[in-house]
Amino acid sequence: MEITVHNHIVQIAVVTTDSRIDAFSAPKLRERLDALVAGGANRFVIDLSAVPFIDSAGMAVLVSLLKKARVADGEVVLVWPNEEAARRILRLTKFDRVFPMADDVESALIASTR
Amino acid sequence: MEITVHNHIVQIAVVTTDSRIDAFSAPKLRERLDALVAGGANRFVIDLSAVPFIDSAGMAVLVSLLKKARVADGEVVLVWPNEEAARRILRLTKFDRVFPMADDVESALIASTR
Amino acid sequence: MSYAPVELSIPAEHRYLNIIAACIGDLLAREEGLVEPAITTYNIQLAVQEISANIVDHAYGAASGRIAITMQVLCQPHRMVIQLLDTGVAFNPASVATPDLDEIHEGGYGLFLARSLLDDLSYNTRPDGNIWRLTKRLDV
Amino acid sequence: MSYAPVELSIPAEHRYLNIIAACIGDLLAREEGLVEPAITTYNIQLAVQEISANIVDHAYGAASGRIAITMQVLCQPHRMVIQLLDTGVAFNPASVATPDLDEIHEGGYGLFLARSLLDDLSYNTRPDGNIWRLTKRLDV
Ligand SMILES: Nc1ncnc2c1ncn2[C@@H]1O[C@H](COP(=O)(O)OP(=O)(O)O)[C@@H](O)[C@H]1O
Ligand SMILES: Nc1ncnc2c1ncn2[C@@H]1O[C@H](COP(=O)(O)OP(=O)(O)O)[C@@H](O)[C@H]1O
Repeated sequence: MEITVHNHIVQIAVVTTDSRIDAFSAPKLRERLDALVAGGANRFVIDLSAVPFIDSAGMAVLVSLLKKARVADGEVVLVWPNEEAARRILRLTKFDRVFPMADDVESALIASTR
Repeated sequence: MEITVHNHIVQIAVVTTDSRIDAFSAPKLRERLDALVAGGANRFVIDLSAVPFIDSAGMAVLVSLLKKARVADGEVVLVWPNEEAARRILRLTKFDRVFPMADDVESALIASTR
Repeated sequence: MSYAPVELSIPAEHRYLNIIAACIGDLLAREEGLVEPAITTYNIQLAVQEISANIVDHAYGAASGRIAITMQVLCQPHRMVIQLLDTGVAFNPASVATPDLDEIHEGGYGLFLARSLLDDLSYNTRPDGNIWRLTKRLDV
Repeated sequence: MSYAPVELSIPAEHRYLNIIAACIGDLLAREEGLVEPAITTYNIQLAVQEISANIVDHAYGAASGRIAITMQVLCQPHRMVIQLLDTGVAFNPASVATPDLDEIHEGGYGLFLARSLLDDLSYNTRPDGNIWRLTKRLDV
């Protein structure tokens, strides 16, 4: 009897911050995410739960990551911000229809491996 | 056999806020405290734990209350602010030597009944 | 109640734009009678962030300059009016269309957000510069 | 690094003074290399609160007016400099003694706090008004 065991490892980069994501800080976030993509990462959970504010420059960074991740057969799951006003902006711009959304990191990780 | 039971009730006003106490808000706090004094209160716990900022106008309200409370044989116990910078100001001005200080409301209540 | 304006002037750089939001937040924190104060404050802050980031990126671009901001709470109707003055290049906001929200884009949400979140957004080119005027009702 | 100044002008009323603190907080939030950033920020905010509340209460009193504030981070040494200009009555800060801290007082802590929390506090009367200049080192 020959038995083959194949260990399939799915690596997911969980990115968390409690800072404003705006035109000032977005370039730093983009740089960090680009470095992860360059290192081979293609599955991401962006934990926005503690983010107090996100502007369109910050949202552009998320879209840029999504495009790169999907080209590499990956995915970007967003964890909803706790800040209700920020949630409404993600709905207004229909970002919640394009990104898989999760209520917390745990469910985001489950969604990422599906 | 004659037995006398005397119920001694000590009433302590516990005053809590999570707002800045400054030259703008201090008059509102003073008014509220003065109304309690006018109503007969003489024992106070001022819970500063969640106060993010207190200026000298706010501190003046505390001193004013202390004077009124002590005239009426009462006391004012302060609960230390969580904000380290605010704690340092209470030490710098030696307020912590004049007011009985407590780490939380529970120990402030115990101190108030001594 | 109506109040005298608060005036702010900052270098036209992204690192200073959070100061405008801070002023708006602290101004509205002491204003009574707001409907959904947290949401309203956030929406005004986001609209101003978008307009001011555009001034830095597009009106000034590589050039340096300043942004002069006036903020005022007015009554009848109860509203906040914010004006932003820059001396960068002029443009025509009417030329910017609403993004197609069924497609995802890497940009082009700024003016859409500002327009969506405000009750009125006007732009004028004057001899002393370009002036944006943002109006948000506080009582609805 | 040194930066261009942020300028703010507010009505001389207590309800607006928190805006100065908000600007300082957001300016320092993006400044690197601060020693004890939370404590330093708080101390600058409290010193400015005391000086500006005195302007409202004592320089203007019942009169109305405005306070013009400039805030700037400078280098060599790394420090924050804040100037407050008012057009109220002039006075002599040297005439104000340190309160006796072993007695409790209902007032008189304002200038003491500002002096204690800053590295330098100067006051000058100029033709355009009274100017307070507050300096706080950020790297010690
Ligand atoms: N203040 C401005 N000055 C000049 N051009 C501007 C200004 N604001 C916006 N624009 C132009 O309008 C376009 C759309 O702006 P916006 O909706 O904010 O999206 P984005 O800034 O992401 O491109 C910009 O790309 C720019 O060409
Ligand atoms: N900007 C000012 N203009 C005029 N007088 C002032 C000013 N600042 C302070 N003073 C005077 O100095 C005194 C001490 O000020 P301070 O230490 O802040 O305590 P307080 O304001 O509680 O009296 C004030 O009572 C006032 O007479």
